[in-house]
Amino acid sequence: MAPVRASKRGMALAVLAAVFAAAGCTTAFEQQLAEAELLRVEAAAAGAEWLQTGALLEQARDEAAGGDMDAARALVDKARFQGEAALRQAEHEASAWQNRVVQ
Amino acid sequence: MASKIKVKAKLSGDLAEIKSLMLHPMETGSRKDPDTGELVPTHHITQLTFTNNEKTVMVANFSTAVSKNPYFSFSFSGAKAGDTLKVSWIDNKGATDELETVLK
Amino acid sequence: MDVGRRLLLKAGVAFAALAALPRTLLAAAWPEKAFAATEAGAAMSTLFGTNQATPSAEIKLKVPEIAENGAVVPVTISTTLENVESISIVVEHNPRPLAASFEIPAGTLPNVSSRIKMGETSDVIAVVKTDTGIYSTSKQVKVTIGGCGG
Amino acid sequence: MKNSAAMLLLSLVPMLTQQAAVAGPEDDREAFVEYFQSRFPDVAFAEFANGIYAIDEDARGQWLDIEEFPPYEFAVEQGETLWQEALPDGARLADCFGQSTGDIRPAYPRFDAGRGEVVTLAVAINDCRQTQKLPVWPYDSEELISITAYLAYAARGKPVVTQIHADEPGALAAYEEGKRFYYSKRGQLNFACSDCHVTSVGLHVRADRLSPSLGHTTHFPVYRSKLGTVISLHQRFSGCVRDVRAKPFALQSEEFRNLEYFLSYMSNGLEFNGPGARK
Repeated sequence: MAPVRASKRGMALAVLAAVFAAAGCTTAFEQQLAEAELLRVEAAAAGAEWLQTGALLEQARDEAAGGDMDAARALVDKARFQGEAALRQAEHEASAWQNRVVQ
Repeated sequence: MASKIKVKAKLSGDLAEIKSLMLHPMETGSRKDPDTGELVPTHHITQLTFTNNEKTVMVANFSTAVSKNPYFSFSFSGAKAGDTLKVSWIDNKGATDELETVLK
Repeated sequence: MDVGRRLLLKAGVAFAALAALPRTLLAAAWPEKAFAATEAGAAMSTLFGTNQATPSAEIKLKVPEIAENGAVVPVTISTTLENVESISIVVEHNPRPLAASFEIPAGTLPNVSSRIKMGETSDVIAVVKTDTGIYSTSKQVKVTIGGCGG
Repeated sequence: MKNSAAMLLLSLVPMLTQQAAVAGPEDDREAFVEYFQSRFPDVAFAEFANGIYAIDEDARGQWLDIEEFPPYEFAVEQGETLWQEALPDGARLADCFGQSTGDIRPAYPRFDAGRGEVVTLAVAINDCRQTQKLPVWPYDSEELISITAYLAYAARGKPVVTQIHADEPGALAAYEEGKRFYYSKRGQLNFACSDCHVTSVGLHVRADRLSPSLGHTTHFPVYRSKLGTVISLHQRFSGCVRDVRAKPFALQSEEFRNLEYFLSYMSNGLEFNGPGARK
């Protein structure tokens, strides 16, 4: 499984690069958005993405496009928190699941 | 697609036990389409009729409160092998379906 | 255990699909007004001319105590009353309380089963009309809101 | 003497390791069965094929009423029609499968050593479509699900016999992946499958009682009264994952196929009784 994980991570970095390139990486918001997106992709690669992270980022983009940067940033923060939490969860579960196996 | 009515009949002596199931959405008119957000119009079977050799043995009047894909069962006496049982329904849009079966 | 397996026994009745033919018999008109009534009493008055039904222990109403799913509540009604003309199902707290009404010609047993929808916890009333009057019995069915359903 | 004993021991080593490869799943399964039997001592083993209705009397009565004439019979009928249907070149779906109709469902999920992955019945049907140069069916399509309903019906009463061959390390790895998935917490609610369906089995989540995992795979596909349609096991997986607020995997994804492999193995010895009816 390890090679698969690694290639997914590689893909994640490629996606991030693409996001930065597309965004031109000019504003702080765009960078925050890209980071939150990377966390989401990493969590997905670990098979641990939460249900609404993608939608939060989508909404954040919409709010930013509509000019409401406060709302956009709040949504990015939420998505970022979810991405981090999902990754922590996956890390913890890498061994913790074994304690639940019916003996 | 086969008929949208299914019937099972069990004959014991002159007693026929009839079970029926039909495919129908039975829309109440108060459900929203998840895609469009608009109310789905009322669409339901109003009357389900059973005849045995042309004699009416049951008329079931339904509201929208009968479950989707309605089930209905009942029994009648005076039946014998070879009788022709006919099931038919009509809905509030005027659509109909019908099924004939021979008791055995 | 065997309940599942006997379901589709092919020995029963051979049935054939017919093309939709014009309907021949329509015993009585669909009681539109009674079905439109928004209160149980009004539905009964419209259907029977009275909303007074005599409680009867001779009517057996089988419903679940707690509906697994309010969209599919199995209901079975049977009675030992004689000369039954119709059996109706009334769900007191449904927006349109009259759920179904079955006309019982002579020779047909006063014993029917169906599945109905219930919006919330409510009394379900089985109403039996005979040549001597209107009789009923009722039972409460609890309807809860579920989430998973595995 | 000593020497030959050592030789004998040495010669046993490969055998022992080979056995260990299958002893793992079998030990898991025995512990799994024992757990549910001790939680529900009054429920006979065979009854676990009936899911929640093995342990909930009031719900069971309603289920039996539905089973009097279950709406999935339309799907079984449609599935049979599609199964028998002659294709333009005269071939039939059945031609892809060597077994008699009733033996097809029990042959899946299986580990395909050549492909190095778990093949489920739905995947095998679509593979067949491809060899017949026909477009594959989406995994949530009425056609595909109704065929699985028909094949499930044809297999009623046959035992679940999920195989993990000792000489296929990939099979054990797939099983272990499924097991890891089953016991791993995921989603915003931080639940593992086992949290609900092992630890809290029989308890209520809002108005729902949690069904035992022993027997989870025997009765699919199932007619859901709530939806008015027949759904696949993977659609149910997807629903559960969504319920714990994690992003669901695709139907027939590797994750879900491995999970199906693990859960099917846990249900070995029960009888197939699909399609089922659920609220």
